[in-house]
Amino acid sequence: MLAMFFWAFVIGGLICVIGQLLFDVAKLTPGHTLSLLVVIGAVLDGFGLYEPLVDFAGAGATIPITSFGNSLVHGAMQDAEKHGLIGVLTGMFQVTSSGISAAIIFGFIGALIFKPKG
Amino acid sequence: MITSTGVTGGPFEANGNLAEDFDLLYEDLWMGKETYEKAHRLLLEEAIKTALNKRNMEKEQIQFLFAGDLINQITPTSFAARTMQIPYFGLFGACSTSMEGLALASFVVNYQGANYVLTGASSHNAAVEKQFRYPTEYGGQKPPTAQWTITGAGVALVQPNEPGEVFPVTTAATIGKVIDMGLTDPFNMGGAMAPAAADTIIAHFRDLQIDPSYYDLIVTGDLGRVGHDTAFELINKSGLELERKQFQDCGLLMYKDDQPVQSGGSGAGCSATVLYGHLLNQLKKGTYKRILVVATGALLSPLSFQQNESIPCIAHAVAIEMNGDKG
Amino acid sequence: MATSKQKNMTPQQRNYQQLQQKHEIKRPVLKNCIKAFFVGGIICVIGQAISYFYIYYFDFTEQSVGNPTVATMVFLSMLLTGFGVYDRLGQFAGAGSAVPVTGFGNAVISAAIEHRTEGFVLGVGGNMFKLAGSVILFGVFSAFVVALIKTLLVIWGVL
Amino acid sequence: MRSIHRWVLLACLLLLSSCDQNQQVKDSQLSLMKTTNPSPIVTQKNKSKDHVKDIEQDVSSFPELYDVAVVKGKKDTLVVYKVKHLYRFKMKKIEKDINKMLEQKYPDENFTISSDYKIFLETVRLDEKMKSSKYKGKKAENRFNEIVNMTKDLK
Repeated sequence: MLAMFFWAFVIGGLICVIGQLLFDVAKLTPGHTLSLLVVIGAVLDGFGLYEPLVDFAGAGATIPITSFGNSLVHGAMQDAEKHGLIGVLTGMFQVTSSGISAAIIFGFIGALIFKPKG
Repeated sequence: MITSTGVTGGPFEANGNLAEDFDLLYEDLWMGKETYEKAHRLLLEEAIKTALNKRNMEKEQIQFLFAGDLINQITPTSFAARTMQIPYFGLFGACSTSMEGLALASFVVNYQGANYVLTGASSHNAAVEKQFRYPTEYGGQKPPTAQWTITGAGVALVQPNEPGEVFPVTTAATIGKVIDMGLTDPFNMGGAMAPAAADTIIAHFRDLQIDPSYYDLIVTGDLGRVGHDTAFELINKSGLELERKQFQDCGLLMYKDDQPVQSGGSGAGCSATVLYGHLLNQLKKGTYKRILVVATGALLSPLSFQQNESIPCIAHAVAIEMNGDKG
Repeated sequence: MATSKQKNMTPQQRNYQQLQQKHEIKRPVLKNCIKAFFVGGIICVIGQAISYFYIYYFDFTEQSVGNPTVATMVFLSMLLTGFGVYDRLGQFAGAGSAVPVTGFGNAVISAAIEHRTEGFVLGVGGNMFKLAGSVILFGVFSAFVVALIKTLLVIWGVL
Repeated sequence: MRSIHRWVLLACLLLLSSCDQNQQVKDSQLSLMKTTNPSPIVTQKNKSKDHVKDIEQDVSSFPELYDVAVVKGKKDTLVVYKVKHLYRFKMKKIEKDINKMLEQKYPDENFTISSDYKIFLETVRLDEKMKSSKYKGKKAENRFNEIVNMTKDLK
């Protein structure tokens, strides 16, 4: 279990280093970088490479944004097995609804409570 | 002749280098208002009131107000003009609005178009960041070439020149052309504005047939560390000899080194607050006799950046001398 | 894209850009990467701690613990954003604070907090996904394309 | 910079300490920390334990695993194991191998296999509860079926 913390630290750090390289070397804006990382997450899961990474690194792979793409593909594939092609559409947010709904809910609560500090 | 000035600033400027040259400093960015844009307007209103009180004049005696800022359709300035009820020229020159206003005001006063003219510029860090870059609380990382928009307003009262009065006098002005060197990174404004500053400075010296040693100080608006060095090299390459200590930048003067401002201050308020506050005080104290202020502005918009346009820039130069030593 | 711009530039612009390149302060890439690695790592360790917390005290299995962990991390990022700490953390860590889901949360929440002055419907509602919307768009679209291809391969018996 | 560390630290301490029930440190508490290797469990009193023992023997023979628990219910058997960290990349393959091996050796029984920490944790808790005689026959079986269902819903 303690090894999990170590590997979560290492893999999470590495994914962030990739993001930082995209920031500084490729000079991409944060928006471009995050979108690119999400697409990479989805493609990796397409090849079935992301699942072992999640097993291995635990939160190190589920916390970075790449896991968003990964879990979208998972949802789509699960429903695709049951209902065929249309399942790809219906199953999309099956697995990962919490990220977006949490962001929306806490975003609104934040807007209610906080004022920007500048 | 600049007879009185009003300079207001925000919390960041309060712990900068030039804090004592400000007439009024606020401790937070909200200034008791409920939106940043209202706070931005308050900055300009207070600056105008201070300038008027120093000469205990009424706003009815003022013929014109030349002012502008960076926000969409310069609403903070227009709303301030609404409360001030002074005939109003709204200007937009990005961060070069201050010198554009001073040049126009001096021009109008010089040819007896008016007796009392107010000119100024202002900017507000949070309001500008919100419009141009990312929300203020967003954790975006600014590269070292980025600059920190100044929260402040600088206003000056310009009157016809009377002999015997010892006041800073605007003797010459050069209006710049729009220069675009194809730079596209909005986080490197200094680099984009440097050629415009160099071009206006070279034109200024060509028109007046004088060399840089005429001025004790040549100060650019907000080129920041990057643009300042580049402009210095451009000017020297064009044949004018310019010493390093004679060439300064308002953005670099404003903040201490330990303040996290990356490569210096910027914004329409930068050249206005530094000139009308610090530099005019130095002129009155006599440290400088003749200075050339070159405010530089980047004329991009968030839209033009997203449409892959490069950044066009402009710079206006105004020469200011103490009229006491004219004789 | 950059190369096509290079071509239609006047020689004057090109040699100015070379000159300007000399003076431009280079970004401390290595230092930034190390900072991003550490902060990103720490955030993932916090995420792991939260995951184990949910495994211990709530009946989530290791596979399904992702959802509550992400929700808690977004809650934490709301606290940090609201108290004005996240923008300093972002300036220090860069991608280290932007890549994890707290960065996604921060993008949504900072836009929501920022545009509250324009009213809840037009301000918060209209601008909330100004920064994070592209992440969702490209995530969903790429997932759709990937899943479509995989399903077609499965149907045609290739996979 | 220091203020950020204080905030982050405060946030996690607040989170972790906010729900500290007054459980005395039981085996289940540490089961994720160290290898507990619980003895085989049988929910039905009369079933023989040796049969379950040799299942556990076979499964532990895999080098990649370091902690195995086997629970035998009325109808099926739950095999839970923890994988050594460096082999976690091949967890899917390991699961297939164990499944194949168990099908060959004990064709008549039907197995549920899982490498999940949660299932392991619940198994250890079940084991403790059965020892402390809180759970007997019927309730143990229900809890066992609950655990088995837990493995199904996540696939």
